[in-house]
Amino acid sequence: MSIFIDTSTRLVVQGITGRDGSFHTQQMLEDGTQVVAGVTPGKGGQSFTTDDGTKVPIFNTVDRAVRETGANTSAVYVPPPFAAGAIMEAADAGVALVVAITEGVPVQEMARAYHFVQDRGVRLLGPNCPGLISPGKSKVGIIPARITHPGPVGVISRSGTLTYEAVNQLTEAGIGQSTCVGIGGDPIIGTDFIDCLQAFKDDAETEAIVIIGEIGGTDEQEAAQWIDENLDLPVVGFIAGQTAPPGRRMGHAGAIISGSAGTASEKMEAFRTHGIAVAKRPADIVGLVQKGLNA
Amino acid sequence: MSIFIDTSTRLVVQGITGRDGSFHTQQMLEDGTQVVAGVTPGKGGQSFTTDDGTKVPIFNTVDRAVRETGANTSAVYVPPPFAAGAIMEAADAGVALVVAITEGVPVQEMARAYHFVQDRGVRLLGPNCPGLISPGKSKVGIIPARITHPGPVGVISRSGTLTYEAVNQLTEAGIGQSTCVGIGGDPIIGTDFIDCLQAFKDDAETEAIVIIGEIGGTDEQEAAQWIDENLDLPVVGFIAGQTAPPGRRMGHAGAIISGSAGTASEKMEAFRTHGIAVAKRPADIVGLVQKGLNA
Amino acid sequence: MDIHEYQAKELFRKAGIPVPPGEVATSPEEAEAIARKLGGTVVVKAQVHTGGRGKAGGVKLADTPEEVRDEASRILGMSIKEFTVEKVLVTPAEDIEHEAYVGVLVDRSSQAPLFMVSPEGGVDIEEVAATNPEAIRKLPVDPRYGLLPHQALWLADFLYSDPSLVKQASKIIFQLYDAFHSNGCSLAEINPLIVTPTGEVKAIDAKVSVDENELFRLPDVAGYRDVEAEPWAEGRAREAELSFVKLDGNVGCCVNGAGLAMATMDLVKYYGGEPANFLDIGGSSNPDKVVAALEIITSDPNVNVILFNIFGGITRCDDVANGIVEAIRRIEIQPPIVIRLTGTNEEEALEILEGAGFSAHTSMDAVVERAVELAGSS
Amino acid sequence: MDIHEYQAKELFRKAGIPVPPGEVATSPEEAEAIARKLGGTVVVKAQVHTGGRGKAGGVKLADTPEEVRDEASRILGMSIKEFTVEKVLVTPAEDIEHEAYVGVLVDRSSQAPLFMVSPEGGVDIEEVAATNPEAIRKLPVDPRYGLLPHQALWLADFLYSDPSLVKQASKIIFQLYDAFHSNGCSLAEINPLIVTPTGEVKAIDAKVSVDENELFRLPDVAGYRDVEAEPWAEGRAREAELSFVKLDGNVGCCVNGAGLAMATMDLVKYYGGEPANFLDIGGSSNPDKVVAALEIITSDPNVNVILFNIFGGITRCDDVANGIVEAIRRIEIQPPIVIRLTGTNEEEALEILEGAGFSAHTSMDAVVERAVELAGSS
Repeated sequence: MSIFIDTSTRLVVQGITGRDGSFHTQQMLEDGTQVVAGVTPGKGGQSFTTDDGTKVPIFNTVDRAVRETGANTSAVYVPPPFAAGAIMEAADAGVALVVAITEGVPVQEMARAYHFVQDRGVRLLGPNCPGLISPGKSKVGIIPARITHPGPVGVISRSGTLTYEAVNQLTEAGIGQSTCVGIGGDPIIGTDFIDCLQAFKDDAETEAIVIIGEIGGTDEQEAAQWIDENLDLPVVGFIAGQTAPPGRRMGHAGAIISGSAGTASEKMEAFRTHGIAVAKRPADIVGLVQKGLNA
Repeated sequence: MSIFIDTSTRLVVQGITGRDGSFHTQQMLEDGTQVVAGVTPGKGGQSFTTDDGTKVPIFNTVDRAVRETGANTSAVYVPPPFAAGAIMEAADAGVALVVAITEGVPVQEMARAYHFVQDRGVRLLGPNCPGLISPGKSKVGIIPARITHPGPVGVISRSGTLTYEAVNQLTEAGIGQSTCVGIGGDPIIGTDFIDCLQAFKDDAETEAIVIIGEIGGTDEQEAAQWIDENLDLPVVGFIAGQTAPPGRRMGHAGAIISGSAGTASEKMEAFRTHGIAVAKRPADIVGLVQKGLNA
Repeated sequence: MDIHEYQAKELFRKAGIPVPPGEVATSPEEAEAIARKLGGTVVVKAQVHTGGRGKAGGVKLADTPEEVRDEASRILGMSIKEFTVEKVLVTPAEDIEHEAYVGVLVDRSSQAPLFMVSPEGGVDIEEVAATNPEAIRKLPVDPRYGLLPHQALWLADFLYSDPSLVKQASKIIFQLYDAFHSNGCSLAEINPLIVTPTGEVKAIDAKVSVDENELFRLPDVAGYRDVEAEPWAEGRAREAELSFVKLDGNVGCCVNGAGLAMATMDLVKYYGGEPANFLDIGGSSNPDKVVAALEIITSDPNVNVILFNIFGGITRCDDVANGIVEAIRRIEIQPPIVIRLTGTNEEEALEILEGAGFSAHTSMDAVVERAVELAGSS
Repeated sequence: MDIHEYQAKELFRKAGIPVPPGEVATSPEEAEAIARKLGGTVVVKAQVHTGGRGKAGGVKLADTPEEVRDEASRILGMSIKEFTVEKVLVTPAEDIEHEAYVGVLVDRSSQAPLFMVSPEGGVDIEEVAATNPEAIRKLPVDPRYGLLPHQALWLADFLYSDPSLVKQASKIIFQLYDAFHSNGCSLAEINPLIVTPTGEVKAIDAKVSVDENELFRLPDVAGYRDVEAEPWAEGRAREAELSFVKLDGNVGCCVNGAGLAMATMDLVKYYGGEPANFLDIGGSSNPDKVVAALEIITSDPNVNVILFNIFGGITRCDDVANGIVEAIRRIEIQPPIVIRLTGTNEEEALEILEGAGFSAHTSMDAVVERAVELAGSS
């Protein structure tokens, strides 16, 4: 099993003819995702052709794409000014999951879009996230499939390349993953750590969890408490930004220590308090996961 | 028993110092309602005094009124430009029921306020309604208590004085009422026939129901079907506007036949089809209720 | 409040909707001058608050300024239903490749503004709804978000297949919602929305109703009220804050409460009579309102009996009685008056009326029967 | 993007918030002239993108235009943290009866704008939150409705008991939300919001941060960017679309991805070194970005080793390698460069680097250890 996506995932790519959309559509198809439709307003009726000649039909609206192809999941690669609108369009068209890759979505627009998808009971992942992959089943987003492998570990992270680092080490150590989820680095995101933890809890195949946080906010602290109260699986945590200065945004819009709140040390402390094994450096994650799986 | 209000109702009157608000606060107190607070921004700390010297404390905000007096119901008598805002304020302050008497609320503002109260799980009655009375227990709004009497009949109506006509006849015939509810004559209202029917169904004391509709919309048709499928009590129906011309608004903003939809005859037909006894004139209501109660 | 086509087009233009030029004229000479300015074939359109202008001969094509003058002189002053044409709109005739319908109104069942669009425009949308409902796409607009761009696109996508037309229509739909929302409308309609041979999408007719309750904050829109186009009785009723609708019978009705007023009309019919009007004096019991009501009712020459039906709740019966007495002092009233009063301060009211030579009923059925009887005998 | 106090006040004035007059000066003479125009006692306030101006001596009262000139000449050019003061705001001194705090920011946990108000203004709100949390009232604003009038009133009601003050503050709070929303802010703050002896409520300080992602549609606000006040490296990073934060160490870091960049800094520290910067070259692999990154890193004289840590996912390692080779051709780079490259097109990258005389690691720990070693030895 896996969370959020699996072999039944039928994907529509919003912004399929754009630079990022076309590149990653090709990648996702190569990685085995069923990309059934693309959307670019004004290009309905055309199709997107991959290097090996696979054709994906393009529609003017997500609604048409869903009705004509049975897509149940959407990936959003449209430029920032249109991303919040694209997310709402997908939610209105009746997909169950919207994965928003776009970075740089205006945050007040995102707040509105967040409520819109919530009102419609749709799951949103991101924005400003690498998406997710259930190795061997499906991938939505931009995580390199090559570094993943099917297995028992669930990975949740606020960061992209740092996740790849951790996942790569797991794979090289022979430890596969059930699903790797990048929840995104923005202040307002659709799916948080606890949503993922709940899903991993309900997933029979997941036997251990890696949670990769960073400075800013209190999501990690809340996740730690939730884990303590709700989860029996071994969990390994890592926090990036131990050396980050307060008041400066570290790349991600959400990665900022406000005053003295949201520091790496308070998050690591919360992990320890709630029984989560803390990796001091990325290289320590594998050992702690092995220990957890063998316990 | 009764629906929506009873002896535990603790009322805050919004617009208590206005012309309508002050008049009806006096009336409601005389009729036995527990009016525990009033709200007029800028007059917090003062109090409203009735002819017989009863004092009701005034607050600047509904929030303060609720926190300091335990009010659980609000009556809105503020002028139309501020009524939608007052409804939202009450919903935010945590009352369970908001009764909006004000006539002339801009309908697009009302659409927004409607969603606001729904989002907060608060019941709204009205706007442009006479309110409701559970005889002998509580009254919120402007229905004259004098013409009512406690008893087994639930009354629901889109109109004010027509309801009084019917209730008066019931009372004079010795048939009391559990609760009389005026749902209001506007196109967008918070509580509809079916909401009231459901509540009467759940009320052990209500043994028969009178439903008074009028031209415009399809609420009566939907109510008729609901009654057929869900309700075992005898129901008597009356529809006003059999002689109303199409396309003209008959007083109430919602009382208009659009094209050929929303006529009195289609509503009466729906009543008959679904087993509801139809009164041809108001004077026939009593006899049909008696027949229903004795059946 | 209904506004004229040329006013609705003004609102649409302000919102950015492409509307052909055009000006309004109150005389044939003015119409001719406008046509000369516009050049080419034009349409002369009667500006009245009612439908069916075309069938009534109130919309005419004219090729030359002289023809325009002739058509205008024929249309100006003509009667369409109960309305006299005081103004005509002169606007260029457009070549039409396709006609669609686009409208938004406040919808009771979705508790929200509801869009309706159809590729079958230029005809009555209710007819399309009845005969070919799948030719209409509907969308309730969540008032918490307003109309969203993808929703406008979704609606436009139902009208056309050509991407350029979809794009234009999507923008127009968005602008129409803006006009609807910012002008406090209860209805805003483009019918037809046309496609020209060169692929332009344009609004060539416009219909707008404004929510009267919004007018207090929209002075510009409130200024659109065409007092001249309004029958006298309706204007008087509006001033006095009464609800009034003229009907064809001879029993003048004066009632408190809209529901009771309708039920009273129905009961008149039940007893074999015909109501002359719907009139709700409202909850207040200001004697001036009663005076205004009697002025309005007696202005209808068909009325040969006046029926009062008052259920005193908030309305105090004695106030109404005083109003009746006051009205008789102020204006001459020919038809007989029959009165039913019950409820708050009923006894005081009966005393006042008796003092003025009236008797009053307390039963609704009895008074209506009596009124119908009097109407028939006079 | 932080904007200056005088710019924030401009936005607030546009939204209708009462803000005392005042103008900005870049020379003592200008400051003097402004003071002369304003008359009376004024405040001279350093305009810099950092807090703690007062403590640093960047805010001074002055009774006469001559004093203003003296204060301005002292403040202009002074350093507050890493910023040099280039501008001062000259504004009338106000008599203060009461100071409150009013602010709104985008809040992650409520996924919405969050208002915070406190009757204890004029001090750091975080301090109030820590020491006296019940002195703060908070309200998340539902973005589907925006701030509603009763909510503004509820917030204002927490600040004052006098109805006139509540009314004024309620209006200001409403206007502040308008300014926040329509200017795409992530933070908008009035601290203090004062009450004058005559009972007027006014904003005498203003702090605004704008969401960079909104600037594309807000040219006026985008124009507020004070390029002169921005350190060179930050401006260069912004132009090249890199995320860059200067730190105090000597290990220059160049990483792809924000999380990996932070983890790399942390690992430098873990191995006993000190990172000189946070730098994320992002997902793209444009060699120009690598060149810009190296320009920025080498502009810091403290840097004595440059550490690349690239995990190729979308980023192609060979592109980064080409960028490094290109940069070396274009600019002179003194410090040694150590490189870790793994992932997409790793082998091609290694070949390119070897061709230019570099070797590369594939382990993150190994490369960081080596970088720290080199930094310590130089």
